[in-house]
Order: sequence, then structure tokens, then C-alpha cells
Amino acid sequence: MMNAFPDPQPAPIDVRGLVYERRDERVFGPLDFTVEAGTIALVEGDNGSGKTTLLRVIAGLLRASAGEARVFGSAPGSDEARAGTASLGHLLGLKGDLTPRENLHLGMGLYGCKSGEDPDAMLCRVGLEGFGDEPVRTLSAGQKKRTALARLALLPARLWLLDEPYANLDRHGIALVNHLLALHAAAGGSALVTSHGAVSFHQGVACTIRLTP
Amino acid sequence: MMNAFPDPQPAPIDVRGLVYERRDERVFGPLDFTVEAGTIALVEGDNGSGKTTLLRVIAGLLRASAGEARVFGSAPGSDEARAGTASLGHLLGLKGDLTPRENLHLGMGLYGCKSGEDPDAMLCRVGLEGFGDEPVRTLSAGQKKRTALARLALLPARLWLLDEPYANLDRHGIALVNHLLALHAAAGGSALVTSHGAVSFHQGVACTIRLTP
Amino acid sequence: MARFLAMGGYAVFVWPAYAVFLLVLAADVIATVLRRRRVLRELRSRIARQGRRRGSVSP
Amino acid sequence: MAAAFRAMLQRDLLLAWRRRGDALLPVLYAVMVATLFPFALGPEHTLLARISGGVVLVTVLLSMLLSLDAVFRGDLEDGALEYLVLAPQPLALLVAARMLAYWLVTALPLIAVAPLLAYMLGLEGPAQPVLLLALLLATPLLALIGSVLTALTVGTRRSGMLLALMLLPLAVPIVIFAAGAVGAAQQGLPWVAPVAWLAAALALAVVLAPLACATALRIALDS
Amino acid sequence: MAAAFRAMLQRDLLLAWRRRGDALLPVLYAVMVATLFPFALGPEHTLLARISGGVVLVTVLLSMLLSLDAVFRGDLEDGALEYLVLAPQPLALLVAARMLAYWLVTALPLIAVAPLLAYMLGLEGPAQPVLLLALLLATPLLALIGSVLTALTVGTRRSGMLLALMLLPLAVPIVIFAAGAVGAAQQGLPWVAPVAWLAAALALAVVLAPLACATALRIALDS
Amino acid sequence: MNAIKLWYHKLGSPPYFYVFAGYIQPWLWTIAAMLAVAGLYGGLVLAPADYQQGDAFRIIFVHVPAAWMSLFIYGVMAVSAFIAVIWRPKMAEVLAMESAPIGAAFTLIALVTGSLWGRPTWGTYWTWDARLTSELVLLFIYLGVIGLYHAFEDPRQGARAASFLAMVGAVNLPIVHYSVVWWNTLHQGTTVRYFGPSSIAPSMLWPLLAMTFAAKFYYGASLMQRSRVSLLSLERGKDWVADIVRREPTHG
Ligand code: HEM
Ligand SMILES: Nc1ncnc2c1ncn2[C@@H]1O[C@H](COP(=O)(O)OP(=O)(O)OP(=O)(O)O)[C@@H](O)[C@H]1O
Ligand SMILES: Nc1ncnc2c1ncn2[C@@H]1O[C@H](COP(=O)(O)OP(=O)(O)OP(=O)(O)O)[C@@H](O)[C@H]1O
Ligand SMILES: [Mg+2]
Ligand SMILES: [Mg+2]
Repeated sequence: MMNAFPDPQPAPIDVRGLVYERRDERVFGPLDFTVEAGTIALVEGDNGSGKTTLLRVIAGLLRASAGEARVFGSAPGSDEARAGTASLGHLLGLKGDLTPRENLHLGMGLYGCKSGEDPDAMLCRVGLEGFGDEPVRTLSAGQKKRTALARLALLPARLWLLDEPYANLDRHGIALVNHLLALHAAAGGSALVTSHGAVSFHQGVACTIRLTP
Repeated sequence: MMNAFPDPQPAPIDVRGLVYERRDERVFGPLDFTVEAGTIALVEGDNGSGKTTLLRVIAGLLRASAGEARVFGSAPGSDEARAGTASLGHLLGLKGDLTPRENLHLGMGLYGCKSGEDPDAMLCRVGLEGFGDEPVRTLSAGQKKRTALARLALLPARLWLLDEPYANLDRHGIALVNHLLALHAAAGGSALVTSHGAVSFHQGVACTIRLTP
Repeated sequence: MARFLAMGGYAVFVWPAYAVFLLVLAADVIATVLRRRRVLRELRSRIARQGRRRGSVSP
Repeated sequence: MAAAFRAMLQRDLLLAWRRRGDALLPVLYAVMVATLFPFALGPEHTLLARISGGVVLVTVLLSMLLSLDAVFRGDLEDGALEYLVLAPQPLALLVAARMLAYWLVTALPLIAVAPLLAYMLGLEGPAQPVLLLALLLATPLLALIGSVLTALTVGTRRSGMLLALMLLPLAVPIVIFAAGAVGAAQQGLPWVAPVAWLAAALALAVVLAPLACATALRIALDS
Repeated sequence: MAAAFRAMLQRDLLLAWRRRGDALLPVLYAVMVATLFPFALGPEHTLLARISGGVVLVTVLLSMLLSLDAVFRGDLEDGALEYLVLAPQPLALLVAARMLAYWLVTALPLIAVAPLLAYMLGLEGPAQPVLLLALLLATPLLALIGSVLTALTVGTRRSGMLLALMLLPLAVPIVIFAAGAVGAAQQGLPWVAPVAWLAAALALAVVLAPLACATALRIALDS
Repeated sequence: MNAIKLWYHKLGSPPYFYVFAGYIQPWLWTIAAMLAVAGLYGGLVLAPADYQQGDAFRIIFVHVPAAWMSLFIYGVMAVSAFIAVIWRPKMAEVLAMESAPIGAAFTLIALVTGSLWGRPTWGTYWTWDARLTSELVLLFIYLGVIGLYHAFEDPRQGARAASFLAMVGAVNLPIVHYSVVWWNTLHQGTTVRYFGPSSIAPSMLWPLLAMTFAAKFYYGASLMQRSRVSLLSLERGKDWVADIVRREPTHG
């Protein structure tokens, strides 16, 4: 199934006829789209249309039923794909007993760190100055989300998979997400972002994937 | 501390100088407000400003540090207060192994049921026709939220305490919440609703409580 | 003195008993002293931090 | 009130039925612990028979202990517990229904299988009915006391270990009386007194435990 | 790679330190189980001494079992497990760090307290070091095998019961060899053979278990 | 009555209690130390060796006070726990929770000294006798209270939960005390009576009493010290704590 002459820089995401079925019921139909480097793609759809499922397939947590998805030219979940990808799901994966600062250091230990970034400065940028040493468990819903965003922004990944990054955030938080996305795209990164359309990223969206239930 | 001549119909919520402190740190300042029957009050504030905490104090799960809150003229958490109140928090309290229909029946068994309402019709109204018999565990984030809204609308409570009812919902879902709130107010019910301001209820808001962190 | 220390042949039982008595209670006191220091240190840094947080309120 | 009790009981039995595989697990666990003993001690018949009553009791107790910290965990994690506390019904009533369901689902199968285990380990005839009686009194007592302690740990996110720490001292007297009755019966001595003590304790616990449990839950949730 | 291993180990030890109270609980649990036995069996010295080795082994095994289902539960519940699976490092490496941390935190204190328990139950002198050796080999073996099984049950939301069900059959041989060595030492017979078998099994498990565990985790998460 | 009420309310206020405890603490330490020195001298040097047990009996001067304290402190803890659960004053919570570690320490001492005494007298360090076992259970209950207290994020919530457990665990107290009566045990029965004649020689009795009161005063002193620290961390948002922190820069 691989191209005979792969292009020198494979696209971050390349999806051809992708179908996911759960117990022989189709969750989302055949999808075709490509996310190029430096662009943001939105996944829109109503509740239950399969946005979370699509992101999990592309991350390599679920296996597609038909069609093909390529992440940086490799299969989702392969070593090459994982090396360039960072995701943020409904669950944030923060350890409640550690502080935001410790959580960031852990993420950098496992994923590596973008050069020139500093965890403490990042905590300030997401609006958590003064909370760096409280256990994450005691933070409010929105403060936890901000910690996860800080971790995401520190990692050297070129592709972001974000599932409802706006949920639980206030207006400053929404602006923060949009700012981070714009910076990421400007630096040549790309992202796949789900949203309900009520709040979302608008400037420079390269493509919108609409899912219907 | 009780009035010598209590008014015949005490207000659903009456708060005087309410303060909540956690380990002697103030979470929200002295608050004074009243929510009359038939009105909706909004609690607005940024992430971490104490919205969730305020709702839990009024529900009677947390105990205020100073000042006084009265729910239907009684202390929060007392039998009288609980009899008239229904809440919806960050966690929905649905059993994942039961179906939406079974979850609704359970809620009615514990809280009683508004006369003239039918669980199946209610499931259709919140957009879950066809999902009444799937285990709740397999529903998407938004579908779970809709199940919880259906349960709320079935209960005979006159006061609703809703914490971020819009999170995880798509545009139809947001309209649904607003519709339910309008109906509830028209029938003489009242509600205290938190929101970040990005999405919220607008028609006929009687008062807005702003929290600052 | 040696006879006193020998405790009529029961030294291996008597002296450890007294030692345990004194050591456990000493540990109790020392633990409290250390905790007091730790609490004071935490309080001091907390007060400093709060000053900072109050100084930098977001718009 | 009766309706709420029934709704709660029905819910718990329905949930247990949806996970009926789980209900069998304490039984299998007990069977396997009882199987491990002969391996650890060597298959010497008189020795095994001598300790059989005690081993079966300890095994049943441990099996219950293992599932005890799940009594409120599920309801805590999905938030259902808060909705129960906020319900207009007396919390003690709902908690009593929860305890009854727990006993029916966990302890009854264990009691059913206990005679078999005792037989496998070589417990003699006349002591068998006494073992059954002791279990019928001791398991609900444990379930009641255990639920109160579980309720206390509900706010803590700790593993079942803290629970074990708190429960075992209180379980010691129960084991003493139950094992005392079985041991007496094995030696042909009168065994009524310890059983009567157990029954008295059970009667007390049935009245007090739901109230204590409701209080403990309110304390544990108020953070 | 070494950096990721270190980061993971450090995280787990730090988490354990934040909850250092929890690390003591398996020990207390073992102490209390060992306390319950004399009650259930009656304080007859020779009988207790005869079964002491086996009881201590079974007790340590049960204590580990109780905490085993927490190996991945925390990471599953807060979503950290998915992030580990998605990390660019080999999953087996991270899992190996997790297992090492688990053994250090749970088993080491148990091994430290086991001689005391054995003494309380009346185990004689020469068998004591053999018990210690047997535990030093048996506990990591159990931790490794147990983690693989835990990984398999991760997706099922079942209680620790399913785990116990799967683990005990695999634990039986371990208990047999370990108890065999202790029993032989108690009677003054040679005890090297069973210990050598345990050591061989451990060597194998150290290599294979992290790989198996990583595979099991991937299977369990794909639903 | 009114004076008592006033006193109760004053001592119930943390800043007042902090000052009060700081004031009486040195006195308590001094009295405890003096009594202990007298008791140790009387017990180790002056009292003659027992005609049956020889010098081994001298363990009595640490064992018995520690054993009594283990019960006494539990009683104090249970009473303040009861008050803490019903009326929720902060001071009752603090006193109950700070008593627990001291009680656990004395229980541990009683257990260890008892078994060190048991070896020469009964020929074994440990048997599963009712008195010994119920004392071990007492230690576990103490540990359970401490563990539950620390398991909660919010110390006040933890204090209420642990107080509740302490109340429930109080059923063990009569079992420890009357175990020698209810079951026939290896451990000896009551020998020292507060009322009526004791079956113990006066040369042994007075050092024993001195050590007993030394232990009581030690408890008082340690409790005051612990409560002060606990109050500092519990009231960390209050101004009076900030004042104290600023005034005490040297203490580490
Ligand atoms: C581990 C072993 C032991 C434990 C746990 C233990 C425990 C206790 C306890 C809890 C008490 C206080 C009882 C009460 O006030 O109701 C006590 C008192 C006492 N114990 Fe022990 N004991 C142990 C061994 C011994 C031994 C070996 C002896 C001496 C042969 C001994 C002699 C005494 C005496 C004389 C009293 C004072 C009795 C009275 O007047 O109330 N104990 N012990
Ligand atoms: N584990 C599961 N087992 C069975 N069905 C599932 C499972 N998870 C999701 N589904 C179903 O698959 C469909 C898509 O779910 P998904 O979570 O991807 O939706 P979503 O677009 O993310 O919705 P939302 O906006 O509500 O988060 C839904 O109809 C849901 O009921
Ligand atoms: N259990 C807890 N222990 C300690 N502090 C807490 C706890 N829960 C919340 N807090 C703190 O209390 C403050 C208010 O939290 P709360 O959850 O009420 O905020 P919120 O307004 O609901 O925020 P969000 O919009 O993010 O949900 C936050 O600063 C938070 O860190
Ligand atoms: Mg989703
Ligand atoms: Mg909130």
C-alpha cells in the first residue's frame, strides 16, 4: 500500500477512504482529507457524530475498519508517527498528586522538550502563575485544562490532536487556545481540532471535516 | 437567626454575607443575592473563581464558613431544601451499565416525578430517540449530558442548580438547555446556572452573580 | 556500678525496655520540632508567594 | 419512602446482574485461597481438619474485604453518590438498601460455597451447620460495619488498604466469636454462647449501621 | 531512552512518596492477617509454628494481590495511560520502570516485615533466612506476572477479583516452591532446588514480562 | 458555671489557645522531667529486687505507666472526638488528632516493654493472650485513626472522619481493661487500686506513681506542643499566624 516513490516530506495526516465500524455499525463514513504542515484542520459534528473516535483512530489507539490513514507517512501508532504527535483528549492525563510543574517535567521526560522553552515561563503564559506548586487535584476544571495546554505547548511534536480543547475554559482561555494554535501553525506545525462549532478557531483554517451521525 | 414572621412563600435561594473558605483561604467573598420563584440567575466568573464551590455550598454538600444561605427558607441540605432542589454537576451521576431509560426510572424512584411527564417522550425531546436502550457507558460525551438533562427535566424540583450545563453540547444541545430553562421558569421554577460567558442563557435573566478569583 | 548495669542478669531485658521508653518519646518530641520547622518554612514561602500573586492580578 | 428503598435495591440488583460475572469472583477467590492452603502446608489430613473452620472463616472474611471497598466507589466515581446525598429521601434508608444489596450479591454466594470448602479441608459433620449459622450472622455484621468504614474513606481516593487497616481490628472479635463457635462444635462442646453474642451484635448493627453510615458519608463528602 | 526510564521511575517514586501512608498499608494488612490466624485457629504454639512459613507466604501474596490492581488503575482513570501508550518511547521500557517502582514500594516493606511476622507465629531460626530468600525471589516474580495480568484487565473496569482469579493459578507454583523451600529448611532438609527454580523463573520473567505487558496494554486499550 | 463557660470559649479560640499552650508548656515539661528523674531513681536504684522476679520486675516502672497512658489517652481522644463530631469546634478536632500519635507511641511502648518483660517471666516474647491481643488491636485502631486523618486533603474533614472512627473504636477500651477479668489470661490482674489497698509494696508503689504522673505531664506537654504546630498550619490564612511567622524568623 505504500507509494513507490514517497514524497520527501510526507504530510502530517493523510487519510484515504477511512471508515470506522463498531460491531459492524458505521461510526463515520469513508473520509478523505490531508492535513499539510503549517495548517489547522477542524473536525466538526454534532454530539455522537464520531469526532472523538476519529481522533483516536488517527492517534493509533483504535484500528480503522477500512481505508487507510497515514501519519507522517507511517501507520498511526507506529514509532515514527508517535514521535511527531502529541494529543489532548477528554481525559487530560495529569497526575492529581503532582504539581503542575512536576507534571510538565514528567511530560518533557517522556516526550522530550521543544528547544528554548521553559516550564515556568509556560505556566505563566497559560495563566497559572502562583499555582505551580499546588497539587493538580485541587485545581478547578479550567485550571487543569490550562495545565494540559502548557504541557502540550512544551512538547516538540509537529502534529497536535486536540479533542474539544475549548471545553471548561473561560473567554481568556479560549483566546489562549487560539493563540497557541496560531503560533504552532506559524512555526510549521499542524493540528486536528474537534469542536461543536459554538466556539472554535477561525483564522486560517485549511480544511473542515464535517461528520454527520 | 430566623425571621420572627417568616414570609408565607420563602424565596428559593436567599443568601446573606455568604463566605466560603478552604483552609482559611477565601474562595469567594461575602455574597448577597436572592433568587425569586420563576427567575433564572447566572453565576459568572473565570476559571477557578469558585462557581462550582458556590453551587456545592447551596446544595448543602459544603458548609459555608460565614454568612447564611437559605433554600426555601431552610438551611441548605436540610430535608425541606433537598425536597425542592435538583442539581447537575461536573459529574453526571449516571450509571454507565444502565440504559438511559433505566437511569431515568431510577431518578424518578429516588426524587419522584413531575406529573404528566413520560420518560420515553423526554428522551425524544432531548434528541436521544433510538439510544434509550444502549448502556450509557457507550454514549458520547454530549449524549451523556443530554441523558442527565432529561432526568433533570423529569423531576418535580422547583429549584435547579446547574454547573456548566452547556459543556460538551453542540449547538442544538445549547438551544435545548435554553428551551428547558425557559419552560422551567415559565412554570414558576427557578435556577442557578454557572457559565463562562462564552455561551449562556440570555432571555429573562433576573440577576447575574459575578465571581472574581 | 557494674552490678547495677548487670541488673541481676536481666540487663538484656531491662535496659532495652527503658531505652524504648525514652527513645520513642524522644522521637515523638523531635518529630514535632521538625514539623514545626517545616510548617514555619512553608508558611513563610506561602506569605511571600501570596504577596506575589496579589501583585500580579490578571486584567 | 418504601418506594425509594425499592428503587435503590432494584438498581443495585440490576447493576449486579449486568455484571453477574463479578458476583462469582469472590466465590472463586475463596475457592482458590482454600486450595492454596493445602499446598502451602502440605496435605496432612488431621492438621488441615484441625484448622479448617478457621481457614474457611478467614477466607470468607478476606473475600468480602476485597469487594468491600467497591461498595461506594462506583457511586463516588460517576457522581451518583452526591445525587443520593442530595435526594429528598432519608440517606440512611438508601444506604440500608445499598447494604442489603451488597450482602445479597456478595455474601450469599460465599455462604453457599462455604460448606463445600470446609468439606474440602476436612471439616467434620456436626460442626458444619454451626459454621453455616456463624457465617449467616457474621457476614451481615461484617457487611454493615465494613460499609460504615468504607463510607468514611469515600473522600480519600485511597486503595482498599486503609479500609483493611480500619476494618480488621473490628473484625477480630467477630472472627473470635465465629471461630470459637465452630471450634467448640468441632470438639463437641456447647457453642450457643458465642453465636448468641454474634446475633446480639447483628441486631444492634442493623439498627445503628445505616445511620452511622449516612453520617460518615456526609462527613466524607464535605470537603 | 534511559532518560525516559528515569523520568518514569522518578514519577512513580514521587507519587508513592506523596502517598507514603499508602506504602505502609500492605504491611499493616499483612500484620493483621497474621494476627487473625491465631484467633481463628487458637493460640496453640506447635500448630502455629508448623504452619507459620506457609501462612506468612500466603499473607504476603495476598497483600501484594490487594495492591496489584492499582498498578495501572490510577493511570487509566486520569487518562495518563493513553499518553504513555502514545509516547515516542518504547512502551515496554516505561512499563518496566512502572514494575520496578511497584516492587520497590510494595514488596520491599513486606519483605522487611516478614521475619517479624514469622517470628510472631513461631517460625524457628534456621528457616528464617530461607524464608527471606524465597520472598526476595517470589515477590518480584509475582509483581511481574501480576502486572501482565493487570494490564490485560485494564480495559474491563472489573474489580480486583478478575485479577485474583487469573493470578492465583499462576501463583500456585510460586507458593509451592517457596513454601517447599521454607518447609524443607524447617525440617533440616536441603532447600536449594526449589529456590533455584524460582530464580530461573524470575530471570525469564524479567526479560519477557515488560514486553508481554506492553502488548497486553495495547490490546486492552483498543476498544 | 459561667466562669467555666467563659474559659471554654476562650480556650476554644485558636489564637488564645496558642498563647495559653505556649505559656503552660515549659511548666509541664519541667514537672514531667522532675517526676521522671525521681521515679527512675526510686525504681532503678532505691527499690529492692523482687524476691520472685529479681531485677526484671523493674520494667514495671515503664511498662505500667505506658500501658495506662495508652488507655487514658484514648479516653481523652474519644471524648474530644465526640465533641468534634457533634459541635465541630476546631480545638476539639486538634486535641483529638494530636492525641492519637502520642497514644500510639505509648501503646507501642507498652507492647515492646511488655514483651521484653514477658520473656523472663513467661518464657516467651509473645502469646495470643486476650490482654496482649487487645492491646495490639488498640495500636491498630490508633494507626487507623492517624491514617484516616492523613488520607484526606482537607485536615478538618479528615479530623471529623477520624474522630468518628475514634468514637467507634472506643468499644475496645473496656475489652483491654477487663480482658484479665473476662478471660483467664497469662497477664496478671489488677494490682494497683486507686481506692482501697493495693497489693504492692510501698517502696515500689511511689516510684510507679511518680512515673505514672511523669507520663501524664509528658502527655500534656507534648499535646500542647503538637497542638500549637497544628494550629499554625490549620489557621495558615489568618492574620495572627502571619504575625507569629513574622515575629519568629530564627526558628529554622
Ligand atoms: C506484650 C506484653 C504485654 C502487654 C501488651 C501488656 C499490656 C498491659 C496493659 C494494657 C495494661 C494496663 C491494663 C489496665 O490498666 O487495665 C497492663 C498492666 C500491667 N501489666 Fe502488662 N502487658 C504485657 C506484659 C506484661 C508482663 C510480662 C507483666 C509482668 C509479669 C505485666 C505486668 C503488668 C502489671 C503489673 C500491670 C498493672 C496492672 C494493674 O494494676 O492494673 N505485663 N499491661
Ligand atoms: N466504547 C463505545 N462502545 C460503543 N459505542 C460507542 C463507544 N464510544 C462511542 N460510541 C458511540 O459512537 C458514536 C460516536 O461517539 P464519539 O464519542 O466519537 O462522538 P463525539 O463526536 O466525540 O461526540 P461528543 O461531541 O458528544 O463528544 C456515538 O454514537 C457513541 O454512542
Ligand atoms: N478540593 C479542593 N481543594 C483545594 N482547593 C480547591 C479544591 N477544589 C477547588 N479548589 C480551588 O478553589 C478555587 C475555586 O474552584 P472552583 O472549582 O469552584 O472554580 P470554578 O469557578 O468552578 O472554575 P472552573 O470554571 O475552572 O470550573 C480554585 O482556585 C481551585 O484551585
Ligand atoms: Mg467526544
Ligand atoms: Mg467548575
